[in-house]
Amino acid sequence: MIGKASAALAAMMMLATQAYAADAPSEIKIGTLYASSGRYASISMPVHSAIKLWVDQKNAEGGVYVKAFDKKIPIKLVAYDDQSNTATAATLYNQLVTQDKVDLLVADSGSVLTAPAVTIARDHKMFLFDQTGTGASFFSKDNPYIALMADPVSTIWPKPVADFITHDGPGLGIKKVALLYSTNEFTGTQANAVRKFIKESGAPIEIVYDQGVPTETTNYTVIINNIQAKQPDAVIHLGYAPNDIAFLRNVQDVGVKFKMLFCIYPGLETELLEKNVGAKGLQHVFTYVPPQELEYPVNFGMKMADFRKAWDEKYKDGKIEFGFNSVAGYTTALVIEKTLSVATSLDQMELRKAVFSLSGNLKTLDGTFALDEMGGQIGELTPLGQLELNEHGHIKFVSIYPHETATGKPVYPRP
Amino acid sequence: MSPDNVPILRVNDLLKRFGGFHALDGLTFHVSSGEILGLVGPNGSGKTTAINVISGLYAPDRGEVLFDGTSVGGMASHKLVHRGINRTFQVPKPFMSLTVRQNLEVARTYGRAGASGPSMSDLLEEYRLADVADRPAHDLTNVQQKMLDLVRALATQPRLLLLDELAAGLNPTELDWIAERIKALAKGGLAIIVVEHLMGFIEQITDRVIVMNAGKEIFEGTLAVAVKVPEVIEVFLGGEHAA
Amino acid sequence: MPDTLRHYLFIAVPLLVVLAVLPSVYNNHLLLFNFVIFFILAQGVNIIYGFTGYLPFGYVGFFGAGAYGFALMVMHLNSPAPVAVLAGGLVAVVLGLILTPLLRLAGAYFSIANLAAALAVLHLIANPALESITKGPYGVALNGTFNPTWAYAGAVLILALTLGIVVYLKNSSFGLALQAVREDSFSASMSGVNVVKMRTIAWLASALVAGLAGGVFAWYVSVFYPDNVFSADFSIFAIVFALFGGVATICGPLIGVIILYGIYNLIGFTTPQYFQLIYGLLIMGLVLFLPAGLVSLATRRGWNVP
Amino acid sequence: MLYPLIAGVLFGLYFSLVGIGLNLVFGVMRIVNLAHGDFLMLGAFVAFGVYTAAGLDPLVGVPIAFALFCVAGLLLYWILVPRLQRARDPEMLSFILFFGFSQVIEALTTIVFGTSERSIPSRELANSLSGVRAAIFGGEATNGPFQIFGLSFPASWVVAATVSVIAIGCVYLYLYRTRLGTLTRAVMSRREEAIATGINVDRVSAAAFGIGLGLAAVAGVFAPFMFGSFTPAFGIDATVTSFVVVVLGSLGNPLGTALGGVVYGVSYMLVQTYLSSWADLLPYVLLIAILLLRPSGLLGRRVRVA
Repeated sequence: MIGKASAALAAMMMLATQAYAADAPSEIKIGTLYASSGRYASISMPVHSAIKLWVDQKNAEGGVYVKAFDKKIPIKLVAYDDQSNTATAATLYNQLVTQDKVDLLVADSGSVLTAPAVTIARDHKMFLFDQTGTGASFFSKDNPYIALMADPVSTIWPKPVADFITHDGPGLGIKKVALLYSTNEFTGTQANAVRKFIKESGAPIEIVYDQGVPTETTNYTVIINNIQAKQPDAVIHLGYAPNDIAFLRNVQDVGVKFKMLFCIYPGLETELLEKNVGAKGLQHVFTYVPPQELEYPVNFGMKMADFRKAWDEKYKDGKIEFGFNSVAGYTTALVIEKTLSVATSLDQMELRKAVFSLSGNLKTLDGTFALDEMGGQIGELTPLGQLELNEHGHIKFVSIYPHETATGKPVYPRP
Repeated sequence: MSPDNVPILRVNDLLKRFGGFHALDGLTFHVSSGEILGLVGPNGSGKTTAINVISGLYAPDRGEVLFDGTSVGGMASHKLVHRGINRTFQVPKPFMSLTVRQNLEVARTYGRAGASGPSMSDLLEEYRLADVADRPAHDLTNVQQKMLDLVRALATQPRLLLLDELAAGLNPTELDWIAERIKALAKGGLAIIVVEHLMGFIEQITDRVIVMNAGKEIFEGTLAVAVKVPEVIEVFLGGEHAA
Repeated sequence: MPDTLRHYLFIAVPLLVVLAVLPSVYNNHLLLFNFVIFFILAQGVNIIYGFTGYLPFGYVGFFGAGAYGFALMVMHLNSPAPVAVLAGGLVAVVLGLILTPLLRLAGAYFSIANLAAALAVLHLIANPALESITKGPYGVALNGTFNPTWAYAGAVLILALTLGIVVYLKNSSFGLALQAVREDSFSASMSGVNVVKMRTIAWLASALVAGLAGGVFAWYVSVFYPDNVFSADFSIFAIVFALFGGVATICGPLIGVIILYGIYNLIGFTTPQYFQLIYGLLIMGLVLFLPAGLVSLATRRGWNVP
Repeated sequence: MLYPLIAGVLFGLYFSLVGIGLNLVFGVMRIVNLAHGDFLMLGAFVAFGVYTAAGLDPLVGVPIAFALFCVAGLLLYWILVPRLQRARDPEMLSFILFFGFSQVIEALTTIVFGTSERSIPSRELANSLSGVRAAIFGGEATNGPFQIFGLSFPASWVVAATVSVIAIGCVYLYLYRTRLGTLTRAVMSRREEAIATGINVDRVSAAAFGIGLGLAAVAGVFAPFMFGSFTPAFGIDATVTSFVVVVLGSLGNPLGTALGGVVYGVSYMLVQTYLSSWADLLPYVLLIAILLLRPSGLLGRRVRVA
């Protein structure tokens, strides 16, 4: 009985919304998920917190400008906790689409929790704002319902690293490279890309060590010894934050000094890594230079310094780290804001058109927003940098490659 | 049927080792349909091990078990049950969360195929379980659980029944009563082996006893004779069970 | 009316009818689908734990194997989805056969070995060395088979099969024999029960339904990583749901799923921080105060719960 | 070859410390403490607190963690276990009960401390002893890498392995040289008979439970150094590995657990060297193999087969 009644009610409401489609809604519903616990909590919470920050900020100003109705409309963020569980995430994405009938669908952070959203969005013909799900399999020519907002796709991300080694490496004396990666989609794909870029460059670089280790690995002492035995001129380690922490600590503990060492997370989660590895352990380490270190010219949204200030004000307890992922969340929000300001309706294909129209034009604190034809992010490439200590013994970034944005020369070999 | 028939069970030269310990060491005996054989001896003399080997819990390390002319040593227990061997347990282990009736249903369904015998309600009546037939087994008293164990064995329609300390814990009236039941079963043609500490009970029901010590037979004959044999007396000396 | 028929008519059929009709009145089909999946898994746990006493802590191994069986059939042989679901079930049964030696282990040893086996299968499938076959850690994206409506129908069908098995076990001497094995395996064999054969059949039946569920799950979600379909949450949820309701019954696991998965979906998202805490406390309370599940509230009063 | 061997021994000795508490609890009570790893995690927080709040050498955390969790273990024992033992299938139910408990612990620590990784700088461990080390082995009073046969290993590994050996030695003395320990062994090997002979099983078990949790927490003190960092969620992996180590050795024998730990450590390091991407499969395959081939463990005699 209740089911029937509510079904009838829902049908009436649908009719109603259709009939008055031209009238502005009282709020724009943005649906998303986050993980407060479990494996992906540490990447999901900063992203989600940044979106919340943006929502509060905009609503305090009376909402965002929506071109379709030519007025400011408040945002309602419908967010559920998937607890890092993909089955739950799938249900909740469906809930957002079918029950809450959100106007915009935003995925949770990371490829694993984004994966269920890809199919669901496509099935319901909802355009998916993919925040940091870099999985190469998400983007295909026959799926128009997705675009990647903040991180470069995994297949292109490590290009600056590989280019540095193949272009500048031989001049510095880099001939032998060791490649160590965690076997998951995020870092595994990057390892494949590095391997491919190096081979295709034709540079006289030999990969002398090439091993994948399980993502759960927390113990690298023996592996470090094995790598050392190959006497590489450069070591590229691709892993998640806990992998980087364990690896860098073990390198320090064993007392090995690689001539060049690249890791992902010292750049992306600098605070977390500095807290866990110590500034000394990060000195001379090569990494991606995150947008918060670069001061990109901005034509939309807050500049990095302002964002940082707003963040520190809102999240005083420091439980959620400020870093690459919080910038990613805010970038997504900016793309959404800009999209709403140019889209002529809230139709999903119109939203897609609006998002793609921003490609190459939108410049945020995360760099230039640029999409390939399948919706993969190819702008916002993170340059290669090196971590050095400033006079106070704190970590600072020196951008190394590409040369256009470089702020210094590499320290090679590591003293 | 008389005890002089061809024996239904013969065990020859059984050896069973546990580590270095010889629980059975060349045990040889036989039992016929309709006969009640007692296995007596001090603790650790190998009586229960003998029953465990015959009922298939352990495979013998040497020697053979011939049932009805076929060698069955080391055969899986359920196959022995299908051939007509069954037993009770010193500590009965009925299916605790099943009702008494369900306990018996399992045994009847999966027991010796094609055999016919008393109906379930007759068995329950006969062994004083009718009142508790629909109660789960863990509600039963210890004696009732023993009876259930016996009825479970009988429900499979055995031709050879091994009783491991059935009488322990029964009061004198119950002892007399169960002794009559066992004798009646033998009269019906069942071969029965009884392992028991209560000598009076053994004397009451058995035709013949085998006295065991250290896994070997040291005497065979009636209990009345056995208690006069010096070797047997010595084995039991210091033991608390001399009747 | 014989009990079997009554159980079909008054438990299985109404549930299946409700599940068949619900999608037309309630829009979150995936939530309904997940309910069906957990009905199947909880009953699968019921088959192996409720009736034979083996607690399968790595039950998700069969589910994941089924999902990958489905994916492999679709990716490499372009097989139609229903055939691939059947293949998923078959893969799980083969895995079950390989793991039958585990049934020799008793109690916690079995549970731990089973957990280890599920993790071993996960790490095998997710290994990049097998990328050309399973796509390793990079996950599968199945195009061309995606069809939520039919996948849902398939899931309901598998639930019907599962309920059929459970109703049979509840009412047949076979099921009784399994329970006898659970209570005491030697007493059972002295009742003439072929213990090894019986528990192997139950084990494989339980593997089959989980494998089919995994296959149909893969059909529905289409894009997944090894971590998704081998998530320990599936085993744990299924076990807790089944125990909460009460095992070795038909209704118990169903009630468990409806209540606990219902609560999970109601409060899990609104008070996330405290959900895990509440859930943990609920589980502890259950074990300490209601070890035989919710149905024991009724059976203690002498009511017969099917 | 020499490097992974030595590293494996150091790493393995630490893992025997990780497992030994579980050995006591499971061996004495047949209780499957699925929250074992969570006590490890709590021990890590003790070390973290000692270092960050008081600025002390994390090694100071060892006696504190042990005392704290011994008491906690005794309290928990009296709250949980008697009720559990009254149930019909305590071993299986303990599995679920302690799973729920581990959820509660994880939830509470997450609520209080958040989810991000934490750690303690390696040089801080046994910092106070670096003078002693310099006196014995020469060199400066620093806490740099440790040289063994000219190969350098993290100092924290050597410290953790040393403490593990001492702890295992203490457990050995407890079991073989004290009255309560002798009774503990009796309960481990023949529980029924021990009860029949009038041993106060509750007292023995409570002691074993307290010591078991205390040892888990002691192992946890070193977790930030052995695993690089720790989060509230890292418990369950540690629990599974502990089971591998305990089962590899044998129940009740602390020397068996030490051997199990070393076998695990060495084989892990060898696999990591030669087949690195398969390293995670190893513990599970080892566990299943040992359970099926030598169910009583490397040093055990008792049979655990159904």
